[in-house]
Amino acid sequence: MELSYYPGCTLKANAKNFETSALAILQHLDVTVKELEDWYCCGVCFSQTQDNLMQQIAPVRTLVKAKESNRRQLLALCTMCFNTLKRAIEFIKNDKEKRDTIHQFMDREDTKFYGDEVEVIDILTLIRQIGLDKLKAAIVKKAVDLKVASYYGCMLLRPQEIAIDSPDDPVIMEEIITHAGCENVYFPFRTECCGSYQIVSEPEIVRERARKIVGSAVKNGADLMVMLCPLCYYNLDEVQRDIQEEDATFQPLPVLYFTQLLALLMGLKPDLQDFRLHAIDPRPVLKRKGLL
Amino acid sequence: MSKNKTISAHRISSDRIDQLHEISGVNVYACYQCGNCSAACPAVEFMDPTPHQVIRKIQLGFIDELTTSETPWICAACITCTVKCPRGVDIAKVMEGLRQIVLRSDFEHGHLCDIDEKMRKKLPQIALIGNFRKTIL
Amino acid sequence: MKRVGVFVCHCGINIASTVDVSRVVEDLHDYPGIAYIQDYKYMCSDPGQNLLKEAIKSEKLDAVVIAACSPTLHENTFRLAVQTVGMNPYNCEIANIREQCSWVHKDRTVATEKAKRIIRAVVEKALLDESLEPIKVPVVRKAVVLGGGIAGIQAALNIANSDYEVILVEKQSSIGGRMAQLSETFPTLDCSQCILTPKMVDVAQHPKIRLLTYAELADVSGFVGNFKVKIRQKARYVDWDKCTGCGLCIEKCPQKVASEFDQGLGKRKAIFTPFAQAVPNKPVIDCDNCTYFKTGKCRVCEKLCPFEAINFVETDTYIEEEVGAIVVATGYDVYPVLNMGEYGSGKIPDVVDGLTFERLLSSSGPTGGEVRRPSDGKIPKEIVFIKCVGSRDPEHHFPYCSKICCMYTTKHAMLYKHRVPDGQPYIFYMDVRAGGKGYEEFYQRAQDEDKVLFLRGKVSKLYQDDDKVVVCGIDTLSGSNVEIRADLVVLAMAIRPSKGIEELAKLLKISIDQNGFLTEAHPKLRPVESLSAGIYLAGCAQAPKDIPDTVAQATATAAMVANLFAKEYLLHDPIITGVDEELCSGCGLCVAVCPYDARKTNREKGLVEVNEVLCEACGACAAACPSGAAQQRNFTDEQLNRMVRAILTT
Amino acid sequence: MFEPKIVAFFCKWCTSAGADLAGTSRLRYEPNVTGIRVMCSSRVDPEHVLDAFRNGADGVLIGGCHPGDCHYQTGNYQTLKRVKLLKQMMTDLNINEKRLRLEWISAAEGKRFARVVDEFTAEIRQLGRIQYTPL
Repeated sequence: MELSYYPGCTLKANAKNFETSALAILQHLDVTVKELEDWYCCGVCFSQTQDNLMQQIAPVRTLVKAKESNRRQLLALCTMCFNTLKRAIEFIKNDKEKRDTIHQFMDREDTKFYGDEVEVIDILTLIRQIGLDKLKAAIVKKAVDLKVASYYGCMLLRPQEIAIDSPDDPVIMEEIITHAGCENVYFPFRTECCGSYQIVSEPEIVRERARKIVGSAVKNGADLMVMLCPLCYYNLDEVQRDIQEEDATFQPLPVLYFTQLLALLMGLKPDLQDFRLHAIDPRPVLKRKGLL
Repeated sequence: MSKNKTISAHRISSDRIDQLHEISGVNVYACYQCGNCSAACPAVEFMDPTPHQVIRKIQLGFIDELTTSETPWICAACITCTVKCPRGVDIAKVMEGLRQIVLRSDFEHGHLCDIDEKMRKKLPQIALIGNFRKTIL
Repeated sequence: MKRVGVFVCHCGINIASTVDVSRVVEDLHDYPGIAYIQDYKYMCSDPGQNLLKEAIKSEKLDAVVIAACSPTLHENTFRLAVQTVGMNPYNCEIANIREQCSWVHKDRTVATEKAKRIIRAVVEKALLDESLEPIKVPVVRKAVVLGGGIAGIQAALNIANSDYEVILVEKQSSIGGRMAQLSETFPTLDCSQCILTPKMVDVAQHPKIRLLTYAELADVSGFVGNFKVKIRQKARYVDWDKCTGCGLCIEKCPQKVASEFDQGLGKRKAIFTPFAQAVPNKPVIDCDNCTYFKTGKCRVCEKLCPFEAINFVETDTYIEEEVGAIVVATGYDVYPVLNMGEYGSGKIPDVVDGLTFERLLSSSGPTGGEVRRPSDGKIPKEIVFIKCVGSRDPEHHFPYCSKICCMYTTKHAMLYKHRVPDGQPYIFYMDVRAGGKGYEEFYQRAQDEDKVLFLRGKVSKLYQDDDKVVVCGIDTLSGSNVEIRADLVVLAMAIRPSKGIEELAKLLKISIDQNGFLTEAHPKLRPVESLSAGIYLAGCAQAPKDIPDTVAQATATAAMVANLFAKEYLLHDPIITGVDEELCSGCGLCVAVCPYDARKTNREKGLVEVNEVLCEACGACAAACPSGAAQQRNFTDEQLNRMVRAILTT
Repeated sequence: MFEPKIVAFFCKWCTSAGADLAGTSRLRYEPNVTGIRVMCSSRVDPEHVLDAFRNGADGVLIGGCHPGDCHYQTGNYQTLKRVKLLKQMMTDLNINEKRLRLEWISAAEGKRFARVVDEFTAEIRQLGRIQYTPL
């Protein structure tokens, strides 16, 4: 299996442990990922306007590069990138008139992108495609009664047309977690927004969200929480420190990238993961559960 | 000044409604005010008016109240409202439309240089760019 | 050649002011085929009609053309008139020179010319019109009613009381349907079973009703007045002729299963009657759950039965019957909570649908009428009702209003309050639709007397938190988001047509609408007929409706059936399309375009055969026929071609 | 001015009733269209239409119920299919396909009936007299 890979900016900067762990597990599962030779920022937030086509060009440029790579699937690890790229494909596919206008703008590219040539894929769907049995076979470490809260956030589930699973009641993360030998913790806030980019200008919104989401996972007995978005990660990990400062009774919860947990369960060298980057140190719980 | 607002044919056919429609492409008249968007919105407690009230005010032509309110800037574009709407009203796009109406005359909402240096280094890039995309034209 | 008489009406000045009537008479006087032509001020008046009759006799006319107003107005009048002097009514034709000529043109010359064209064309048709007799079809005066809920019961009783035989087919082992599951009924709060069971008994005892329960329609053929139905009698494994319904077998059966009648809240045995007042009150063995069928051991019921009624080797049997009419009253299911991801997908035990709550309220239910929640049997102190769940949601579920939820939810809250006076009921609603006799008053009573708190808005999400269900909703009237930590949540799920409706509709060749309900022939004027003659609809199979509406519709349906059965013969319009066997090659092109299955290819004979009774006379087959073998009576190819030419000749 | 001769087939249930409504509403429209009332537009055989052209019709108008409203469930769909094919055949026969028009006109559309007749008459007037040469 071979596919293109689009890292996006954050995975090359603040979320290195996400990238290294993800690439390590994929290699372990015999999947070859080839980073696009030349890529641009995806634009982060898909523009929701009808009349401003300039904003759509950033993701389309990347999709052109993916098309030129001659590989059908394009892996986007960061869910923000996944959402933006996948919505760009929908946009290009469904509005011929606007597609033509975008093509006119993009006079420096030789390749024209029409929407069907590239499939953007997230790592959860990819693991499903690789096969849950294969995943199960790759797991070597037995986690001792590890209760995992899977947090989806927004970008994998909304809007409906790009959702990888039911927006109301998704199961894909839990399914993988079960196959990896851990116990699932259902918590009602697993699909709710963390506050997103409002961390920049309205941090109190994010604090409120983090308190609810983390609190709900803790209440339902989670030992740790896993996720796939570097922004959710920041909002739910780093922000816990701010909450702790305000509220001594707050019970923190270690947060990991989904792929970090899988890498540990596969017995891959823990030193490829820099646990010092975590605001809430996951090492005590990982040790307790036999993963370190 | 009276707190009551007059509804008039003139107001409900305001071209500002058309302008918003042109930017967002959303037909707000499908809304029957079930409030599911507001019930589900993760930031609703910071909003006034709340999402369903935003849609109602657009139907009534009170666009000025919306462009001067904080609601569109509180919205985190999580799209929960849109997927919840039983009538297919894309509320997230309406919020974007309102932001754009403001930005297209003011260029910027808030001040980017206000972000402190330490924070800027710590924050993930997508947080910063996401924020810029929503607050600068 | 036939002698055709033409009568040009002035209609006072309505025609004569723009059409020069005497000019028309003069110009057409020598038109080939017109044997006689005359004008008159008002042809439809008594003197006008007498003039027509006299002329037919004196001029020995074979056919007449009345040039007057639209045929929708007086075609029948004139056809009746000519019949009194012995002319076949199909030899009387109308040329519409008023609505489609004099009233829409101003120029007298132009209108006169057009009137002549119209008359000439109709004369050409009349020249070739055949005398026709209505097709007589005998009617089997016996009906089959599919579904033994309140709709089917009401329809069957009414048809039987008109002295016609009825076969009532029900798939469960007892009749009663959904209504038997209900607690008390709005707006009067009388007990559902108390008003239903006497009717069930009436059905069982009625000499004109043959009751077939645990049975379903397997096949149907034929047409209005003459259907052949094949009914599958599912194996009951109990010989009901021997069984007295003593209930010993049920008592001793060791196998317990969740009771469908109690919506899974209570238990029944593997040999069971669905509920205590079942009609017929005789058990069947559920072979999927019976220990003997599963393991080959047990047979306790067989050993204990004093009447040797248990028969483990019984098989399905088929009953064939001829009937004249079919009533479809197959009822509804509630949309499963499983489909509501945001409400826990059915995984939260204390989130139940409305029908389940009916069982919790029912004095014959699993809790004896005490409101106790499923998870731990506690009496809920705060209870949330949510309306429009799955209904009015075109984006995710169904666009339509389920109609009964407003009232039953109000009733639920009210009954809850009566059972648990210190409890607090909340109802999340979007609109209250309380149209109906006594309904609005009932709703007001729930608000002001029972202090049910109505919150206007949707609930975005439910989740379990400790032993509570957290309800996240909104009250749009105050603009506040609300969170309620409820003990029990009741969802007013959308009403769906009952399972199997698509297959049944296919079998009966009747259509279903975009929401899955059966389609009535006309939404206003023919609400109880299907589009196929002889097949009628009643109850929720057609659309969601409450008990009063269902009973009214079922009564109307029975009246339609009695109407059909009142005559020995059906009279069918004879302008049907036949087959000229000499010309037909059996290609079957006409068969494919017939919407009524009136045409069938006979492979042995190599030609197409027509069932004249099924033909509705659209003529699509005649246009499809490449050889001219299919000719519509009085609309033949030759007639139409000659009409075209008559219009074009000057 | 050229006065075209136009033959029309109207279904009994919708278009003919629509024409009656135009009459009771006293609308005015061009007199060139003369209608033949059939039970359903699907009764119209392509042969009738070609026969009309052969006999000097400058235009043929067929009126049926709106899709989904056919009194005979699917008749108007049959008509639609046939008219499409017929138009191709007309092109092959060197008859301008615009000389045949199929319109859905309901019993409530008196105004639409009048408009269709006027528009079609104007269109045929512009196309001029039919030049039909048998193959």
